Amino acid sequence: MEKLRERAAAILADGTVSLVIGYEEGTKRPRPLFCHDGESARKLIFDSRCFHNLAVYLTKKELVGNGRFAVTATISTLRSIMQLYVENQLSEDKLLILTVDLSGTLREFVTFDEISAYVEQFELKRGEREQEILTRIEGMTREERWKFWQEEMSHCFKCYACRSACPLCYCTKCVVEVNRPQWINPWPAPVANMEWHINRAMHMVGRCTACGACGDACPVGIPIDLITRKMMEDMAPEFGYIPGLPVKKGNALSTWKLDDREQFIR
Amino acid sequence: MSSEEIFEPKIVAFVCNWCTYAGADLTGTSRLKYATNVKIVRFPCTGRIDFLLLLKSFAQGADGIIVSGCHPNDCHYTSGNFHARRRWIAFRSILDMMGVDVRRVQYSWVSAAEGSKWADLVNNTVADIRALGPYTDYQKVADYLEKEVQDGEA
Amino acid sequence: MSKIGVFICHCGENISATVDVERVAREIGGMEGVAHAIDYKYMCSDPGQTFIKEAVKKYDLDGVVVGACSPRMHEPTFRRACAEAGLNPYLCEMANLREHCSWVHEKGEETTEKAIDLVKMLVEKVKKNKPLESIKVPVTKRALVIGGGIAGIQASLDIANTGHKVILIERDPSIGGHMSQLSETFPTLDCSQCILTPRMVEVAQHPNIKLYTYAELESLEGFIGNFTAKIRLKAKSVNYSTCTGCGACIQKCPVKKIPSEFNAGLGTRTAIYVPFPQAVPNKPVIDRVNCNYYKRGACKICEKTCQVGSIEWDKEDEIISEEVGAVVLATGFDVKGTDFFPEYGYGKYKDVLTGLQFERLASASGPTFGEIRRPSDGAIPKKIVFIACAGSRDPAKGIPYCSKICCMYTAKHAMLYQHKVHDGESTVFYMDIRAGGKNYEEFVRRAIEEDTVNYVRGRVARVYEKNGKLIVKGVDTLLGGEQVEIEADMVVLATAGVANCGSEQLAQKLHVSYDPYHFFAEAHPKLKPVETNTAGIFLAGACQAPKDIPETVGMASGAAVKVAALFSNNELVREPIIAVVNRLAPPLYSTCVGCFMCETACPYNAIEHEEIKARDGSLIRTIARVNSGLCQGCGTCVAFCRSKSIDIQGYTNEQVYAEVMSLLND
Amino acid sequence: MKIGFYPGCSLTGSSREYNESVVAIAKVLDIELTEINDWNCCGATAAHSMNEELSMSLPARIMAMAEKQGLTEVVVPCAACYNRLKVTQHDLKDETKRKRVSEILQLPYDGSIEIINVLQMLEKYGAENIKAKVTQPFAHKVACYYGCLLVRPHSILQFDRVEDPQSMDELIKVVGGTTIDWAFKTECCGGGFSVSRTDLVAKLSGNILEDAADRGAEALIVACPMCQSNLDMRRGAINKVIERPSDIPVIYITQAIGLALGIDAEELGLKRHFVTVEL
Repeated sequence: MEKLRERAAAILADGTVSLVIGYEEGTKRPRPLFCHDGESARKLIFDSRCFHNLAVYLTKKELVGNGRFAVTATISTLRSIMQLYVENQLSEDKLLILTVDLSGTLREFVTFDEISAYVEQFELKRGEREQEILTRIEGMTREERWKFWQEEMSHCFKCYACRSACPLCYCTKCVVEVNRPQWINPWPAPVANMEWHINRAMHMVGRCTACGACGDACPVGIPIDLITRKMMEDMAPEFGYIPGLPVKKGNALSTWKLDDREQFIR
Repeated sequence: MSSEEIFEPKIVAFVCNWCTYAGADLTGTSRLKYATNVKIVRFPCTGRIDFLLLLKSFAQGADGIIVSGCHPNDCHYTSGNFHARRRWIAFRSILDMMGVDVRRVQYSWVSAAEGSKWADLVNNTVADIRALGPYTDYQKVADYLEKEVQDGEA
Repeated sequence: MSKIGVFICHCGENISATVDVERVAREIGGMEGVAHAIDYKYMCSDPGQTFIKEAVKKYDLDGVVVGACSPRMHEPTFRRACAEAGLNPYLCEMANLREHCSWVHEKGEETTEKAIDLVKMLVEKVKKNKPLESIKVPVTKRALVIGGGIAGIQASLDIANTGHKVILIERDPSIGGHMSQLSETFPTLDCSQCILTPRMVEVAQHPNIKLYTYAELESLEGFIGNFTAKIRLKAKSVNYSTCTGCGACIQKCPVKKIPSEFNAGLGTRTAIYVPFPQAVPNKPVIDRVNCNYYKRGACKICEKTCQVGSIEWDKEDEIISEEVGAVVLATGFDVKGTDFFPEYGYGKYKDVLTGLQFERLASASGPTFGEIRRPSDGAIPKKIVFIACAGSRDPAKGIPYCSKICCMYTAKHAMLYQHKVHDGESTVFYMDIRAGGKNYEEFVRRAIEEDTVNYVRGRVARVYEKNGKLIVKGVDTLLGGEQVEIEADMVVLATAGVANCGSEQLAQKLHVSYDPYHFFAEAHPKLKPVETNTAGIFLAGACQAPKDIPETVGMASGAAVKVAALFSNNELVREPIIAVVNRLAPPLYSTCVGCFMCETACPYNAIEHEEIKARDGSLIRTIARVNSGLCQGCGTCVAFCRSKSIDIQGYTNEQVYAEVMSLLND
Repeated sequence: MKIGFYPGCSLTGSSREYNESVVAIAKVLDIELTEINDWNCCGATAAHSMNEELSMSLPARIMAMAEKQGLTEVVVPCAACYNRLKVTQHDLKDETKRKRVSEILQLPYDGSIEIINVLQMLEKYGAENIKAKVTQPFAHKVACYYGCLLVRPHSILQFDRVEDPQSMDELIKVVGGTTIDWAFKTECCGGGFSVSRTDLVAKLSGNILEDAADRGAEALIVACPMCQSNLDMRRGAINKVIERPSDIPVIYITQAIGLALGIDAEELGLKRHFVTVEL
């Protein structure tokens, strides 16, 4: 961790980067920290309690500016960064990634391939919570699932925290703000909520890296991260990719195979 | 509706211009008869069909949906239907996860030469949806504000 | 508020018999935004169209819906009518009341109600329609012809003679292709080279034709009227501008034992070589694989013999770029080798030949100067067996199709043999004789009757060598399946015609589709035999399927006419049914965030990167842009775009959304 | 190596030596053969020329029994049995046929068992491993004769090159022999006509024998009891019809390998042949 601080301070000092995004101690738990000088870099921490997906800030021009900047990345953040590379939202020459691996040594990445090589070793597994809820849902009949989600959705008041927290929801104009036509009504209402979350999942096909940020962000605790999570788990084998490991060319929906399997087309 | 009178489902068909639309034309020229419940919306290609349209259809009271285009390898645009196929694979699994009744969406490949297949597809789908009954689950929650806006627009 | 005109057609009785057209017109008339609604017996008739034109003017309509037959039938008609009345044609839509309603339902309430719904749907759509201008793309009036066989030669000459420039590229050191290898041609038995070589020379001398031999297509970018072709000029190692083609180097080259491609492996050639005496251009290339210098770094005898110092040892492949407006694919075909046939000896018997090899034996310019002699011992075969359908029409061999030319050339071979070896005995094993074509059947009859060729209807099960003879075991199905065994001196297999090697890769470079056998696919089996699915790329000759010379030449001329027709316009006009990325005022510029998922999705590589720059030239954002020339309007990108930033004209989100809503709203 | 074993009728009768040699070399190569319990006739030519259901049910029962026994792979030395089992397995991919057959058998059948012939078994076992165990190289120039049933129909059996198979030649080379390149590898020997039309068999087998002899083969190597008996037992009749009567022996591939492995002729059943074997 010390090394991390030193390195951060150093690159800020010698002007390699103009900004380092990382974590600092918060009142309850670590919170994001934006260091513009070596001074603030001393506050940097990086441990297992740091779970905010900082990748969400990287696409915000007003925050990162036009210069080169650095970010301290967790595995989830790394996954997101890879996907953002794929979607041309980040350029390798603008970004320097710092992380501390399990052995406690400081590692740095720049390119997609470097990250990929590192992230590969970490398999994306269901946590206890996910396991518990998903097995419950998977055990339900269709009607029960419908009831389950209706109940959950009835709490959603469309604060769009899920959207803001998601590193991959970087559109300047979200579909709910498109009004010609108004595909999905922005206000909270049963069908509108349903449509919003189905739409989110569809937009995440082949993109979501299951960082769980959306779920953490939801103020009323709807397990929305599991919709995308489940989708991702189901699609991975279908389209032959590794969950949470983005591929450089083409996402699952914008590409296809001659022998894509399906049993429902008559 | 009282139980004894038979239920006439509302079904929208999203079809591509080159295969299924032409196929349905052939059904006509060959004077094959089918149920009036299905109404066709014409698209250049199945690749164009937005999943949101399917959602909106249910919200607007459709009891069933048909999505049909060119057989694999026959796509006028070479690969639109392959893209569509992937989209539907994903969409279907998400709908299922959310508890939406995926049996109400019938996907199919109907070529420009399969006039009779189109007639059968329509009749079978109508029968299936009739068996499933109206999709009140979804319509119940379809929200009133939206309706108002719709009427306002129309 | 919109002013839509609605016109319901009776189509004689076709619609009115089952649909209450008056009611449809009446109810639609009451619809919001509908200014005028009538029904009429024949809308497509002159008076019918006049109704529309007058209404457009009278009510100053801003949209028209015609409820009649399928738009696939009369959309152009009614759009033209609207255009003539001064209404943008793309503000006219059709409701399909015939094929999709009156013809498929019984007379009754529901049928009429469905008709009303269908018209309503289109009215709602038209309300959202926008005037569109058809797209114009410029045309580069130069053609690229790939392949210098008879197909490529014919196409090049025809195009060049219409006054347009042609670039002809050929993989081999000389043009001429398979036809130049043939001895005589059916059904006239005139010498192949005698009729071909003048054409080859004409190509070389034609002011409008630029010929690149020993060259291959590297890549093709762009779209109809605007292609950029990258061509690889393989290093010839000989400077053609100084080389006089004297041939001294060829005489002196020490490497003499290379099997000659031109002689189908029967003759030999040197390492520095001209494929055949009548080659065009008649100048040598060095085959670097076999040349001593390139193999061992020593020799250079050719250099010493060359009076004009034309040898260029360290010349490298060169890649040039040419702008063309159209491409003709004329890459021809290939034939299966004898090694494809285990039952006929897996190619291990010297005297089992392919038809093409026999052509070389029979050809005056061939390895035996036209004498039929056994490759094994040079003896003249007294008994010869021809096996038709060797591979062709044999699903087990993966070639279920008929190679078409074999019946004829086999008859020709037998005939030539009888003419050259008078005491010879020739037998043809065949499945059927397919001699469709002018004077073809007569030709085969001549072989059988005048030249006494013995035709046996049956397959050959096996050919094997025994004390210097080739034992041919077959069956005569016309004599009650009796087994036939012939001790032959030579066996000629009419091996199947197959797609040329590399055709699959070439097809992928050009984005043209190909069939399971890797022959290039025509756009329509009946009505578009020379077009491909990619606009601006045409087919000529056997690269589409095996065919004989007359057919090939005909097809080549056909392709040439297509090219000429394309070149007769300065610009191409296309339907504006294409995708567009929205553009907005700064600071947004567009809702496109440039994730370029559309780029990977597009089947036509029509998505380009557009850089939005500030006044000072600094890059603000990169967003997607649609190349209107490439876009074919499938709309796949539209369904992908998460922010709905890309939309397709004619089927916009607003239009389809309105349609769906109107259908279900009640 | 453990593997299921279906001898079939011939191997218990007319071609006992085939059975003996298979068992003998299996012992030396320590391949453990587990014979299928209560196996029955495969139906041979008779069944499938008369009654489809019967022709499928008989082999199906054999395989069902093997499944019941928990076998996953079964070696079938007799080419005819091998062919019948494979073909049945192929036919029973059809749902309705499979249903029908299992109701006839009153046995579950899922067709998962892998059916292989002796050559495949030895290939699996590995050329190197065989080579390692060779004590007296089989130094002879022989003609490998495959016959029809081992390689046809290729679409179903998917075994070797149908017109010019090589697997047996390879094995012979492995044990130190040389093989001739000849034309009759897969020509018919007359098969089931052995009894009813001996004249035909004499003619067909004659062609085979003659070509092999003419090309200097010291022996014919076979992997099919029917071919063996026709070429061996019918030698008298054959020699009457061919120009140059021949006394070259006809032995099983397993016998040839057995000799190379140093197993004695008696144990390999080489004394049972009609044409004396001196190799």
